[in-house]
Amino acid sequence: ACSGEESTTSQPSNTSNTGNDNNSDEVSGDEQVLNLTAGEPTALNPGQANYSQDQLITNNIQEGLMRKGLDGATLEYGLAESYEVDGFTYTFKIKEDVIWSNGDPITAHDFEFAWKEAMDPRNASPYSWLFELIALENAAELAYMEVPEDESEAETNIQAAKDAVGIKALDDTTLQVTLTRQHPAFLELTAFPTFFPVNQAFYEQVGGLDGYATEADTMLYSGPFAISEWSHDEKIVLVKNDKYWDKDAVKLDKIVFSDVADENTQVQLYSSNGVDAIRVPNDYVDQYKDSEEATQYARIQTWWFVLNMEADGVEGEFLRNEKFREAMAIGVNREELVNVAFGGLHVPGTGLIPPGLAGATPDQDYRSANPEHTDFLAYDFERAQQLLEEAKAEVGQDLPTLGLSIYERQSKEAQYLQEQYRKLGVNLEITVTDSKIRKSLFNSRDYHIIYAGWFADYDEPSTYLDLFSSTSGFPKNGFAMDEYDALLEQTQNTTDKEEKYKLYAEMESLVLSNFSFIPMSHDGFYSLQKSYVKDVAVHSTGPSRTYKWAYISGK
Amino acid sequence: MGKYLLRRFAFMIITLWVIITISFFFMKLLPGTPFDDERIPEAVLENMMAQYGLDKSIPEQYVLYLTNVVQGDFGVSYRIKNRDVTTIIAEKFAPSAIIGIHALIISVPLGIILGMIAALRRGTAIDYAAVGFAVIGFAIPSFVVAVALQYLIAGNGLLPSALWGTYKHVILPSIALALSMFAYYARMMRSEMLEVLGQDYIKTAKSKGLSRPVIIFKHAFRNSLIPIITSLPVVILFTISGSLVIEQIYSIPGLGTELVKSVLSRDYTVSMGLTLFYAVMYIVALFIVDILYSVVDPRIRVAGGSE
Amino acid sequence: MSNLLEVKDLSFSFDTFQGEVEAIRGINFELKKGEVVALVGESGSGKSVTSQSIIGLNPMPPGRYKSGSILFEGIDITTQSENNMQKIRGAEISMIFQDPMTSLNPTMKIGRQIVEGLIKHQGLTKPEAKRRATEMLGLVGLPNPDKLIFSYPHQFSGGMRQRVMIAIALACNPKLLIADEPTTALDVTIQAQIVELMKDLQKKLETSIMLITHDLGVVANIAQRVIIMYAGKIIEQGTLDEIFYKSRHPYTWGLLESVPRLDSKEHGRLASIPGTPPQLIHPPKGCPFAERCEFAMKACIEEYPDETTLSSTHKVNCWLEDPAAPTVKRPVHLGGTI
Amino acid sequence: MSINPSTPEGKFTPLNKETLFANEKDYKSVSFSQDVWRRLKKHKPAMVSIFVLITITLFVFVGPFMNEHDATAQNYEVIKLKPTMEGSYWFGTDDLGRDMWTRTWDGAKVSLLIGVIAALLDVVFGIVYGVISGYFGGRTDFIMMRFIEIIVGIPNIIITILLVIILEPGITAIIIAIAVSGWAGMARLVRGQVLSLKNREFILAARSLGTKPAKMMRVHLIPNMVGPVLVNISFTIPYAIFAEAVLSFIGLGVPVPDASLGTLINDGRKFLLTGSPYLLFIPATILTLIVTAFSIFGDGLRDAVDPRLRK
Amino acid sequence: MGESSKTLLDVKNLSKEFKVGGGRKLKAVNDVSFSILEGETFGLVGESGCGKSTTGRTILQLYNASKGQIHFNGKDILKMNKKQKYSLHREMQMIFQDPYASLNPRLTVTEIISEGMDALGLYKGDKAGKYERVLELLNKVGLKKNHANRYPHEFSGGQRQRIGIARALAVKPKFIIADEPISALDVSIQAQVVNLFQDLQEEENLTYLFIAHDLSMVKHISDRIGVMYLGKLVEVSESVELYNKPLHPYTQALLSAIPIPDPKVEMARERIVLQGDVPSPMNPPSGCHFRTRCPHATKECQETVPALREVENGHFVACHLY
Ligand SMILES: Nc1ncnc2c1ncn2[C@@H]1O[C@H](COP(=O)(O)OP(=O)(O)OP(=O)(O)O)[C@@H](O)[C@H]1O
Ligand SMILES: Nc1ncnc2c1ncn2[C@@H]1O[C@H](COP(=O)(O)OP(=O)(O)OP(=O)(O)O)[C@@H](O)[C@H]1O
Ligand SMILES: [Mg+2]
Ligand SMILES: [Mg+2]
Repeated sequence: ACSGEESTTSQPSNTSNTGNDNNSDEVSGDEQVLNLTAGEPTALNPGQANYSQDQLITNNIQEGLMRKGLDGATLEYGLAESYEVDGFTYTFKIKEDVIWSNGDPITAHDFEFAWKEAMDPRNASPYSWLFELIALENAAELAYMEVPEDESEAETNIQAAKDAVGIKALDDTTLQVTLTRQHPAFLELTAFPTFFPVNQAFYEQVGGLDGYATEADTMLYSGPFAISEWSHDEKIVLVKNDKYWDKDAVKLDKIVFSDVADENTQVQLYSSNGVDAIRVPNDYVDQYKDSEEATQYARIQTWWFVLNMEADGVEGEFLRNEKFREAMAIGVNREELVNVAFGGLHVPGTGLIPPGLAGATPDQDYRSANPEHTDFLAYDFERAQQLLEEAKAEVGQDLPTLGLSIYERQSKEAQYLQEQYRKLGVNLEITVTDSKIRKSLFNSRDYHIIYAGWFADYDEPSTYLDLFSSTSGFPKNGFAMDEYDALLEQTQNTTDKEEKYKLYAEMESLVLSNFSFIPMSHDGFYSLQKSYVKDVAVHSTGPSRTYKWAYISGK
Repeated sequence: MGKYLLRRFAFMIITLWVIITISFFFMKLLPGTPFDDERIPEAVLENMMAQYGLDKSIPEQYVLYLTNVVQGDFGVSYRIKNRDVTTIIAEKFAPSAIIGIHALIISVPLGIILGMIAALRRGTAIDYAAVGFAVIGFAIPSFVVAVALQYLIAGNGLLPSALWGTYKHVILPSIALALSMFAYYARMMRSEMLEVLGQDYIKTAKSKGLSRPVIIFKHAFRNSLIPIITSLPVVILFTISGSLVIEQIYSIPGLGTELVKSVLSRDYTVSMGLTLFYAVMYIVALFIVDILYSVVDPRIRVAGGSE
Repeated sequence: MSNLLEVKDLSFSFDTFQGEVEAIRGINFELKKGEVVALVGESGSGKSVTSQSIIGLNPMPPGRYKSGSILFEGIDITTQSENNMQKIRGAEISMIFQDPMTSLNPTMKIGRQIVEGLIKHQGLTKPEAKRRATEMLGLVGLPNPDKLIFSYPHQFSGGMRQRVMIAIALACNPKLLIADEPTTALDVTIQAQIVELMKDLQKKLETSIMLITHDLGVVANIAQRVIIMYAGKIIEQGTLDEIFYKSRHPYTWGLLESVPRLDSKEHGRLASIPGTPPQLIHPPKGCPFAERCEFAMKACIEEYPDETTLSSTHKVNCWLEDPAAPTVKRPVHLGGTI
Repeated sequence: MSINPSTPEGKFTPLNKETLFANEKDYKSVSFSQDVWRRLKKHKPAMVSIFVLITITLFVFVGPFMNEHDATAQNYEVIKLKPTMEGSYWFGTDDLGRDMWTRTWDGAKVSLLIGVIAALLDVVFGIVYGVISGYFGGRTDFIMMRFIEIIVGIPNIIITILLVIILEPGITAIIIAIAVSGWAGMARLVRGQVLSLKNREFILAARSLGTKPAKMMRVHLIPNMVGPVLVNISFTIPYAIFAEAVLSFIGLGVPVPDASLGTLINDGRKFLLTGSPYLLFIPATILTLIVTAFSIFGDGLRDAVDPRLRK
Repeated sequence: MGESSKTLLDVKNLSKEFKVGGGRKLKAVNDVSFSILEGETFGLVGESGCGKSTTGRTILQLYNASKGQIHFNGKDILKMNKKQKYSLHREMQMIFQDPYASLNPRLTVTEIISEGMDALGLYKGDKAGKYERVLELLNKVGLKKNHANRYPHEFSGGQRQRIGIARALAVKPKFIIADEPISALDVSIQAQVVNLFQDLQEEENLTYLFIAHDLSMVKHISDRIGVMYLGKLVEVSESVELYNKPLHPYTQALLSAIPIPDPKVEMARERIVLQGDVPSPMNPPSGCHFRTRCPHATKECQETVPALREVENGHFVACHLY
């Protein structure tokens, strides 16, 4: 998903776990309450969940067919008991005795309903494209269909399209999913909120899309926790769900997520024991990185400069000039960047795909397996200067000041980069934009450089590489390569993992050597978590945490 | 009187209509849409826009909005799925109002007392100290005050440093908000009191041989309060409608934060709803000011209303 | 008649940004029981400061006594504590101010404004005080006094308000009433009403009155004795006749001459005093009038003349009284003899 | 009335009036503004405030050149240095190793600039609007005043945010936004002044002399509002500086790497807990000083121009 | 002055209404007619709020008349266009009551005095000539050359009033409306100013409309006097005649209310003290406006408004008694 300002300020990352206000001395007698922070969810209807806080909470109150385990990555069965694969068709067996929080059984129909509801074009689900991504049969036809003006006509057409989609509840416990090709992350994605079940009867009873999951009592819970109190923009209180099939594994009685937007306030709260865990804001890293309570995590995420090759004027001429772009790419010292601006928290951006994303073999991640593919990004100031001169000569004009659009919280790194590029001879003018403006700048191609990022939705390189196809609509800077599209198609039809990863590496180089996406750093963060908080599952892709197994001890 | 009220009401409606119109078109000038995910395919985005009627032309949207408003429907939030604007405002108003009222309760009486003491001790060290305090108290930015309080008091674990819920959570933000108001009222009261003390009727009261306390409380105090009381409705309005800075720093789910959030996230319906809410409150406050005038100042009571 | 009030060598100054304003400079006069004395002078001559000193209402600071004493029934007002003064004000000495529009508290009902003093000084209960207030309003000639006590000042016209002021001032039967230009702000016909009323009441209640005015017409109508002030000094005082018909100071002459008289037939020029009164920040050390005086002599600007006693009541401060000075005749058309 | 010719001594010789008035010759004329200035000079707190403001202004221009550091130059060797004489980092350095001394004065310059320009715009808008409304009166006035009510009825912060976003963040946008939401008060004040001046006799006199409206406004109306307008400005400037600080708080302040006191303070908040509180307190103190000085100066000015205190 | 002179100003049935709150109207001047001969001083007296200033200001076109005609020098002022009205200011000027409020504190004496000349375009481009004229005027009103560059606040009330007079004289008007020019001055100064008025009248052959509430001063300076009460002219007469033989009960009361600075006269005087206050012009009494305070009021007074009639040669009165 895109690394938006909201998704990072109140990201899963800054939720953490732990703690209660009570200190009893017995280890086992601790009150099992965890105080955390999370932004106000924008939607808890699984099909509508979009922002990281939506996903975080949905992940803890609902359950998919599969669930990521305590180690953060291994897939375990969630509501599914087992599954079989036949070609591109998956048949899931749902657990027999699983029930919703109101006592209704959770059935295969609930999945079918939920998925189709998420694809229903009238519902405009932000993640409906995931169904196309996993190549669910006829998903694109439904999700991207143009809705006829006439309501009954729309209903008929959509119903027809829904019937054609490759998901079917064969009976209460059997769910059949038909894909048109193999997608490596399909199973992992069944643990992603968009694929969680919804009870149709209840959904319709509370008013459908407009009513479901807007309040604590207008939704049903299938996961380890249920919401007991939802004070909007203030806090959400989760309590243990007694109807959860694996309730014995759940030790926490209560989790309180408070909405604390201000980073300084978060730190204040953590240090005054108001919350049990926070993500350490960049500026506080020095202060806390040596603390026993701090843990460093890598967030599978890449920050890059997007150079708009479709910009107008002289600026556009430079941005279209490959030498200029290359100068930009090699003219910055990423080691220094991460040390100065991120307190050593990030790692230098050496490729499109961040470290931590699965490699071809389980023992090696993609990044460390493919170092040489990005060697041409290495810092070389002199060559950069030389390239810049050549670019100027080619364009035949002086280099004007270029605009750099950033999120407010990128201010420090942007100022660092601005200074470095100034030394190189490229003057940047920084404008802080919110995500809404960024979106419109993107769409209208009305920018020079945007400092953007993307974090992995699932643990496979295609979560990045998929973006750069000419049909994805993602590169809004004029990047498009037939060669790339061909390679992408090739990977989709390749089943051999090794072969596939080779192609991936080739694709990555292709994008990078265009120098219109210039990686700067890969994310990492420190989380501060009180030492009495145990067993919080942290995920580097998708929803950030699972508190199913968490508990308090020794507070 | 009835006719006056009617006329007044008519103007209120017109004013509100103009405010709605101006802010509606103004907000439509904002770049960007409420839906910002870069990965949302155009088709889906269009459906989303259609779902909220944002695909229609702006004049159409305007007419639609106006029709809905007239029927008391302010729409639903774009940011938070299916949240009714009216409910959002009602919920957010409570914390802001609670803090605002506490701040008022702390600051207004104390400010008045301090101002009065300063006026009565004019030219003495007490006066200088009070004025100095008031001037500086007014000049320190509220976020510095808020942060400092958080650091000094909450840092010691005496009070929660942020969040909302119990009475303890009310104290620090109220104090932070109260400081500048306190300073303001101290200055205002001081100058009003001095002004009144210079009036002829105070001389008359003195010439009757009344004692100082009687003169101060029966004659000077009441009259110096008139401008303060009559300024109160508007001040109360601004106080209870939430301070962005204080709410943000203390992480309080109030109107001030909501307002900024809604504008920044292009949550048009909420921004519009809040604008309207403020406008109505403001107009009502002005109306109350007029009424208050005639209540506290008999000179106006007879003159009858306005102009 | 014994002296109710004796002002001896009184000087009073204000400290201002520009410097010391010597508002009154060594004035002497007395006031007898039941007497009506008029204090006459131009704007800024120190009339109000004098009267407010007597009731102890000059703002201090910036004001301060520089010398002298004010003996009211033998008590020196200048040394009284604020508490003692409060007992005197309203009960023994009371005051009416120039502008009736601003001298009443706009937010307090008339009745209460009268009652306050009564309760304080006469220890009346509220109903008693109210009854007395009603009575006072009747006495000053206001219709429906029992209703009026519930009105606010703004519901009254200027004349009515001035009557209320008089009622307040007289409520406790003070021995001395100071009226500081009580009619200046009023229309002529209303002024006449108020002057008549004051005369009436004075006769009835035998209150001593110190009337401050610059209108010699009013003086002629009501006063028994006249004190003429100029630039913080008393330059002449005497009985009504002495001032109007036998005055000796050129300034007094000028004052009398510059008022056109209705009964005078001629249409000619008015006698006028050239120039303007001096500043009080650095007042001239000699006679302050010297600069404008037709007869000014060298002595006039060098030294202030001593008081010359012409009769037990008539006193004047002018170098022309010096036996060595040239004789100056009183302008003939002023009437009177000499 | 004649003087007796027999004058025994010189003491009683009649005076020559000419000599008495002779001293008037070297009288120096004092204009109204000189008069105000004279009074203001006696107001000690106001003079101290002027001194503070002048000093700050001086530092704003000279300060950045007093050491060799550039406001935006980053020196990673000296990150978050405490104030020290060494290397002339008198106010320390920030988290990118930039010299706070230079940044603070540059920031103060931006804040003052915003204050002053916003105040100027305020004055221009407010005066033009107020004068027109008050001078023409009647229906024009009615409509113009209703419009002001509308402007005031829309929350300030909304107008400001909207404008800053629409105009793209930057000093210009901030100034315009602050001015747009701030002029209403000035317009009201000016209108009130015009209404009261309109009935002053010197205006009637000018009309009876046939003075044309343009001259009327230029010579009679506007100069006579200078006092209250100045007083209002002395409160508008701190208001604008505050408003910019609040905009910084929501991230719409002056664009980086430039700084204003508002952005410095807002950035400084995070240093309170990370051992560099001076990064908050130095700019906060200067902001407080400026605002305090302006409001005390405003008080003094009010006293100096208040007609009631004039003789 | 004198019978041979021609009529300079002729006011006929002049009314001026002000709109006040609540859509109500206030008749400040109600059907007033009088005329002023060239070289004459016409006094207008009456109590506060009776409409004297409004009459003066309406004549000078500072207010628009609601009704009636004003002929100046034979021309109907109310029918003039804007341009003609501007040039009217050359012939008609005004002097104001408050010497403190009527001078712009920001201008020097020279600037104040030359304002009228500038407005009329006199001495255009001739700075020296203008300054010369200013000095001449200063001299005329008894001020000195070194006063020219001072500011109003540096002068005393009497001196300021002189500046105001110089300003009015600057354009060489024929006719001057003096709106209570002396009531704010000290007694000793009043006479200076009144004398100045008289001197100037002789020198410049001026005609005055002299407004005041001080009947003794009005009588002193005026040839004829009009008495106003509540927006109406109740009596007009030669001034001596008015004093000797006041007809209207209000005039009688007014005369008797004036205190005379002579104890003997005062002692001997029989005073008519009016009861009550002047009613509000917002809702004046029906019929004769004065009837509520009139000792002779009859039923007729309540019903019909008395017209201003000439009862004796040149003596007009609006009263049912005559
Ligand atoms: N509070 C004060 N501070 C400074 N100077 C003062 C104060 N009160 C009075 N004065 C000065 O004292 C002098 C005498 O003033 P006072 O009020 O007694 O004059 P007055 O004779 O009553 O004049 P008026 O007729 O104008 O009332 C004046 O020069 C005045 O300016
Ligand atoms: N601009 C105005 N708007 C409304 N009412 C006015 C206006 N000017 C005068 N009036 C009213 O008209 C009436 C006559 O006023 P005017 O000023 O002519 O009286 P005046 O005789 O000159 O009184 P004064 O002696 O107090 O100057 C008064 O009741 C006054 O309140
Ligand atoms: Mg006085
Ligand atoms: Mg008048």
